[in-house]
Amino acid sequence: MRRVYLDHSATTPVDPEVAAIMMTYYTEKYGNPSSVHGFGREAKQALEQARNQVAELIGAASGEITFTSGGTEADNLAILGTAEALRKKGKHIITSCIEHHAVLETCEYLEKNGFDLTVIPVDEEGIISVDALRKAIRPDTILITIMHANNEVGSIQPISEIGKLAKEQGIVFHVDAVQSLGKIPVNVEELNVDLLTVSGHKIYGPKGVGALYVRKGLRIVPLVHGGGQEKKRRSGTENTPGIIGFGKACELAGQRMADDAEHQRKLRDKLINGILERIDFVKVNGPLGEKRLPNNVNVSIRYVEGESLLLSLDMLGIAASSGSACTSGSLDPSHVLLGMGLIHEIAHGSLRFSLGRQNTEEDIDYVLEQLPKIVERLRMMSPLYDQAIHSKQA
Amino acid sequence: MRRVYLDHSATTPVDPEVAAIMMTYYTEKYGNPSSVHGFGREAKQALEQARNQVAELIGAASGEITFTSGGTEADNLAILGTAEALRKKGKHIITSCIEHHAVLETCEYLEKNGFDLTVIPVDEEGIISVDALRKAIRPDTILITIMHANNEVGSIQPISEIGKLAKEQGIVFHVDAVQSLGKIPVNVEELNVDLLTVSGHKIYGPKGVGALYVRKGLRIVPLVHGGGQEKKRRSGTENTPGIIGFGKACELAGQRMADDAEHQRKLRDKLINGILERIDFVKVNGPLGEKRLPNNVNVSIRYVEGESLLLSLDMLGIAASSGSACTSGSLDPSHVLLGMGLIHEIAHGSLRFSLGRQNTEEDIDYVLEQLPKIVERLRMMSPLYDQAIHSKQA
Amino acid sequence: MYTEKVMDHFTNPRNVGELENPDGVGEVGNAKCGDIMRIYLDIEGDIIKDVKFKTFGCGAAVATSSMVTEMVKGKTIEEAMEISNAAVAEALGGLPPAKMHCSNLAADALHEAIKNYHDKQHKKE
Amino acid sequence: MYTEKVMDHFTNPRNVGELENPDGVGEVGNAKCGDIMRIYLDIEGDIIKDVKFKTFGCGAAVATSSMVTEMVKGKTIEEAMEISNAAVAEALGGLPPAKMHCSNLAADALHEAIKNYHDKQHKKE
Ligand SMILES: Cc1ncc(COP(=O)(O)O)c(C=O)c1O
Ligand SMILES: Cc1ncc(COP(=O)(O)O)c(C=O)c1O
Repeated sequence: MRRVYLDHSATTPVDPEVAAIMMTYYTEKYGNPSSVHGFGREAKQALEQARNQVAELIGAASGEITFTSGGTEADNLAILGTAEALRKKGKHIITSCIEHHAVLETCEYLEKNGFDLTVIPVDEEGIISVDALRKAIRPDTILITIMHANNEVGSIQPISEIGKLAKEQGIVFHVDAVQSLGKIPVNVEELNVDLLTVSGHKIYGPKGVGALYVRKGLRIVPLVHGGGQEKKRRSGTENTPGIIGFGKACELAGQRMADDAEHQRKLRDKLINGILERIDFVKVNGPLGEKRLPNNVNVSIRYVEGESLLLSLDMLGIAASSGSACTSGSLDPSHVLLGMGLIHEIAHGSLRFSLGRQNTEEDIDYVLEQLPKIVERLRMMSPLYDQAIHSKQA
Repeated sequence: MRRVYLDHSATTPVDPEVAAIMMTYYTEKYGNPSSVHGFGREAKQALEQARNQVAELIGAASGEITFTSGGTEADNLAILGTAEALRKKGKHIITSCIEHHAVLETCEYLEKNGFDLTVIPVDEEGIISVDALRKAIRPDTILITIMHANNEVGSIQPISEIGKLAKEQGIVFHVDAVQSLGKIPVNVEELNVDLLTVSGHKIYGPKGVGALYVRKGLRIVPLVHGGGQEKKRRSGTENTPGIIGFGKACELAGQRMADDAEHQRKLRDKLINGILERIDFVKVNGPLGEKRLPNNVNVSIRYVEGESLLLSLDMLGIAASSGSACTSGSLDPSHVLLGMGLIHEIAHGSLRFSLGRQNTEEDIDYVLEQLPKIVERLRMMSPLYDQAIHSKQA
Repeated sequence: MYTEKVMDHFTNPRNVGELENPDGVGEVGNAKCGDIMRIYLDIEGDIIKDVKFKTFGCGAAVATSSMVTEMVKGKTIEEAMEISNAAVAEALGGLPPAKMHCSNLAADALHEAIKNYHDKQHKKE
Repeated sequence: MYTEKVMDHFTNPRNVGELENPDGVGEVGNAKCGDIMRIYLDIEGDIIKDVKFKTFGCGAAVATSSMVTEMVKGKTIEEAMEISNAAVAEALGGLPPAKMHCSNLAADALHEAIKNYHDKQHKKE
């Protein structure tokens, strides 16, 4: 069976070049970078090279990079670490309604523990308004945390502007750039950010590795205590093979970004247009054009439910994801789609295809051949479709 | 140049069988285990198999295993998570003076944040007394955290007894078993523990992966918030390749433990005895015989400094570690050796050789050939040795 | 995630469709929570002669709908009333825990259809 | 961690040993903190004719001791007094930050030895 992976926003395969380097550090150059001997030194050197590679991709100095176990931990470290460091200065935090759970849940944890939280809404394209954010600022606001690009609908936020605002007001600004890294330029200076989260497994690097950019001079309280690695910001024996793989993945991402983006943008538009042509009652979620990540396709297909779509696609070897509640085990569908104003019944029937480096025109053709048949079959089963057809004809 | 790695307590090479499996999950079976499609399901399945493998090695149920980014995070999760969960019940925590920094620093962080901490001393062999611990218990004691075996001197603690005591008193009992796992039996039932930390990279598994055993029914507050992975105990996209590698390493550890221990015990005793025969003014640190980890050798060599020893060994291809302050950048040598009553000048000159699966008799012969020459050279340079020889002759 | 039996019923659902003049129709769920199941019954005497369903919902919702129609065909109304959601799940070899409460409503739809049949009978009398 | 020059001086330290009847001896550090450096001087007129050292300590301690003896041989006392710990570290191509304050004391030992020489001269007078 043909297998077409279109879930790169969930995770990516590790680039073979990256995997090969990692192997060396698992089995041969396995020293602990804190060790004084040669095994330790060669690991330490490679670790610092990786730090440079990550720093370079985001325009930071290597001393500003703290490695973590992933994007989620980096988000937690940024938010909890800032809140703890500034709790005497203020208790107000601002975020948006379309953040990743790693940000939202962490902010809500703080809210339960004595902080005040304002959650900014988004427009129907999934973009937050700088004006709304400005109005939310209070004298005791200590942290603004807004994602660079949304993982579900690919909407790119006006980060640079928000950063300018935060800087003017002396508020720490954290940005989750997990989805934008490697897809569009991410530069900490241009974006005016103080803290920035990145993750390895979204850019053809390994799972279980991420990093937090911490602007020089900014203090955050560590989350994990111990041996004092990562300049005391993150204790624990460094995951050198993972970090080195992440570094390499960053280097490759920098080299390939322009080509990747062009390639994926083409496939993206082909897929979006193809779906709109072939299936009725379909709505594209998120912005079109430059405000959308080059690799994101998100559509709501009315009268069918997302998980059923996923399962049917999966049986044909196509891997996608959905904003359906049924894929998460809760009753509410995607908070992002609801935040954009979609009604529940439409949000339930949403599908995300996220493209990657390896995808081809043929992959898209295959999806465009199969998806309409699947939708037709499910709609034939659906009591909602009857009604819709009836009322349309009526 | 011959390379002899004798720093397995710092970290181990990844077993080739383990590395091979991991590769598959980096480059082919790279799905996100939370995904509904086939790529996700195959990852999820392997993840759950790994959970079984870890659980089996420590006599737990697989539902009691929470994967983390390493031993340090697992220690933090156990200690901070319990403190947070029980802060209304009490504020007193007990630990020992020879714990790893991942435990000590975390306990001290809590102490700074309103908890009371009692640090139990050890005897000159590095073993804590159950009696001393019993006396430290207060009505508001909520947590006892004691390591199974010490990473520097290999002393094995009377965990089962302490566990019984904790159980009688209804106190949560956490054990850091990072160094004992795979070397001596670790069984959560026999040890009477509620929480137990293990780490991948000390047992020929990958760095950046660990696990916390949490006894069924015990509540801990998570450290990292987000997507709710690991039954909400530890959010973040699962490091599936790492976890799967860790699982395999646990399986292998279970199979090989008896052979490994026998082999390493023989080399250990050959090395200890060889050093004692060939070098004067040497003291063995930690217990001898059954109370010592099979792979640990720790000696203090008077009148020379540890880092100098390490560098000299390293130039001959021998990788070891030291309790010298100079290897850590602080002025105080190993807190473990000081805790055992060693005076500073002797602690500074300590060396740890930690054996591994691959080490041979020839490795030991090589060390026994080189070390005396190194010591002689350094002593010739040392102003302390003169004085010692003088006063001996006088 | 799903058992083979669930996937079989999802892929080849039995008795999909509607009945022209059903003796009973039952519907549970709503689009908001992501699951709607509608069941149509033809009843002769006490016996369920024919049954069809239409479902909007996830894999479990489709599979339980399909399974319940198979379980009930040819049964008496009394027997049908005794079929529980748990029994349907069991007949499918089990459902993931998260699906047990949220998408496992096919037996409820069946019972609604039988209730609807009784109501209609009542009116006729 | 260490530069090649540091490793060279650690591996082949220059001027290790003692002088029979030194004109000056200086010692800094103590065993407790892990570093002791002792420097012996032979002085003729104003010129340091010979110098030896003994050191207990880490790689940096040995290398700085060795380096300072090289730097000072043949120099005048005044010139020797101007050699700083920082200059020794620099001559070695730098030291790791953690070592800059804790093991970089060789110039202090040298200055102590010169002081000891002055003290002795004083007594003779
Ligand atoms: C926007 C965003 N933030 C954070 C994360 C979490 O990163 P990680 O999977 O490395 O924990 C993800 C992906 O899961 C994401 O898409
Ligand atoms: C006893 C002990 N506990 C905890 C740790 C920390 O584990 P990790 O290196 O996986 O963070 C180590 C090793 O570094 C250890 O020896």
